[in-house]
Amino acid sequence: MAVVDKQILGRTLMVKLSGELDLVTAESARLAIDGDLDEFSRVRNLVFDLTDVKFIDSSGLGMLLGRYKKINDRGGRMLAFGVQPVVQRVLEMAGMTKIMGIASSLDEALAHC
Amino acid sequence: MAVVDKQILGRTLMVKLSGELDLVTAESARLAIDGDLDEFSRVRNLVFDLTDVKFIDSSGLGMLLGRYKKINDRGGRMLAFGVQPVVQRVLEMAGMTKIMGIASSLDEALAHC
Amino acid sequence: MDVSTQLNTVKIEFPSRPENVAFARTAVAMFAAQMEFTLDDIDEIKVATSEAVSNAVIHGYKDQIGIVTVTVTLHSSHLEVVVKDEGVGIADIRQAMEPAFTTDPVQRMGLGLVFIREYMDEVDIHSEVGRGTELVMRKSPRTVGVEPAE
Amino acid sequence: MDVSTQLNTVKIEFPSRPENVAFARTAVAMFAAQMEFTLDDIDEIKVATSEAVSNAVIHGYKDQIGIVTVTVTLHSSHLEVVVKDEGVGIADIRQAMEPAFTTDPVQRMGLGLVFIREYMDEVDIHSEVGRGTELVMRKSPRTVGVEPAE
Ligand SMILES: Nc1ncnc2c1ncn2[C@@H]1O[C@H](COP(=O)(O)OP(=O)(O)O)[C@@H](O)[C@H]1O
Ligand SMILES: Nc1ncnc2c1ncn2[C@@H]1O[C@H](COP(=O)(O)OP(=O)(O)O)[C@@H](O)[C@H]1O
Repeated sequence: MAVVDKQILGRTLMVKLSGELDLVTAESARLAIDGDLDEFSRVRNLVFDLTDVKFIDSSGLGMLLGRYKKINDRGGRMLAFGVQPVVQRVLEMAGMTKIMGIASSLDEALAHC
Repeated sequence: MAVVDKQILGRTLMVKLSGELDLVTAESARLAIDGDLDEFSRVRNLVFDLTDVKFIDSSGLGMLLGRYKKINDRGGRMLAFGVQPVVQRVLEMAGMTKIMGIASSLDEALAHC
Repeated sequence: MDVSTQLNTVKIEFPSRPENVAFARTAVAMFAAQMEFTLDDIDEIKVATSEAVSNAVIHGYKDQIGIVTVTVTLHSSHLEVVVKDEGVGIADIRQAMEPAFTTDPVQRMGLGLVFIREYMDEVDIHSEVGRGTELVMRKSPRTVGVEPAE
Repeated sequence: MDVSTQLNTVKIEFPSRPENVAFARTAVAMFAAQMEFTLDDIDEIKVATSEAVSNAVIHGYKDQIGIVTVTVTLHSSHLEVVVKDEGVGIADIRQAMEPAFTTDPVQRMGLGLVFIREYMDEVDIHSEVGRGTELVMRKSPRTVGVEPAE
């Protein structure tokens, strides 16, 4: 499982992912996150803890982009912290860092929500 | 390379091995150790630091047994310390622990030389 | 498999199950580590392999299970990774290569081949509709250039 | 390769170079990790695979380079690892199985097949002199037995 922890703080859903984010794990993360977004309509923002994510490919990116669209539709913000260099490069190449805020810590991420 | 460090202390050759001890790395360890045994005829004892050895198969065991024979011919002792459980099980199964002393630290190993 | 030369090579064959994508990219990265690649290079090879094998699984075989073959060969100056499926094939390779082009816009971003071209030095696609697709990727270790050629 | 059933399987083919033994055992361990094996079990599978592939390299092909094929299949209740070479073959399989028997007493201990039998649940050897050897190894995850059968 890619999602190792989920928590809702006010209007922000925090999701901790772990391992390698590819077509298998992205799909399981998508299901877990969308389940919460459907259930808790008060959630506006999404914060990813990517500290333990060591790999991401375009399937993983697709999952992030899909969640961004949902959050954007709700007028919220999406951020990530703990982004490893190898993941950062892929996010940048795909232009993902232009729409998803990159924070250096959970506190910084929450401050932007 | 399997041999990451070698040191001679009096009549004892200390060899630190690392990684996986199989047919490739056992051969490179054999060459390195036998080179020293040939060069330094005063060496009687052999102490292996196996702290960083995470795998051993019968090729690795063969290397240890061959060195034991040389040391035994010189009237010396052979010991190992830092033996990981996975390595310990293979050594025991092959009866290697009956001829090679297992110490809990370098000091304990040297005390038996 | 040609073993007459001094090159090392491995061929890996598996059914097109999504869970084998992780196995394939890790195995390729492990084999590639025999060459003088930097860790960044290895990460790039891993991403490119992941994209290529995901494409064989998702697009090549769609809802069916077929065989994916990954061949890794160490040449003197470069690594070659070939990912082959016997799936539906690609009708228009030029279009498939375009950034953001995908035949599955609901689920996919059309970035797989973009990543592959970005991370590998050379990419060739051979494909025939109804017969399958072969993706050939090459990458050389970055020459550090500390020693001049003799 | 049979993909008609729900089993997962991988076939790995490589030249009999010593450096490929490490690749093969790591790949097999990685694939085996899809089943509910303990870490100890995985270590044992790794040792057994290392012995079998080393035998193909050292004994099967001696000083020549030939192809080694390793096939890993996940069955519902057990893992199967098949290591195949097209090398010299074994004249007397019973003798080869004996502890401490080796045709290379200077360098080898004759413990490879002992380890394989100790660490795997079942071992079959098919061999023909001049044609090659196929070693079939099977192992089931240890049933933990915390829950009674319903
Ligand atoms: N192995 C393949 N078999 C069939 N079609 C493929 C294959 N690889 C790529 N394609 C086609 O090329 C398109 C673009 O691929 P890609 O850039 O990887 O993006 P994505 O996977 O996100 O669709 C795919 O949508 C698909 O139509
Ligand atoms: N793949 C093989 N091809 C040919 N002979 C083999 C093969 N595997 C094993 N043997 C024979 O069986 C003997 C015993 O093997 P093993 O128990 O692994 O010990 P060792 O490798 O130390 O000799 C070998 O010495 C060899 O003669």
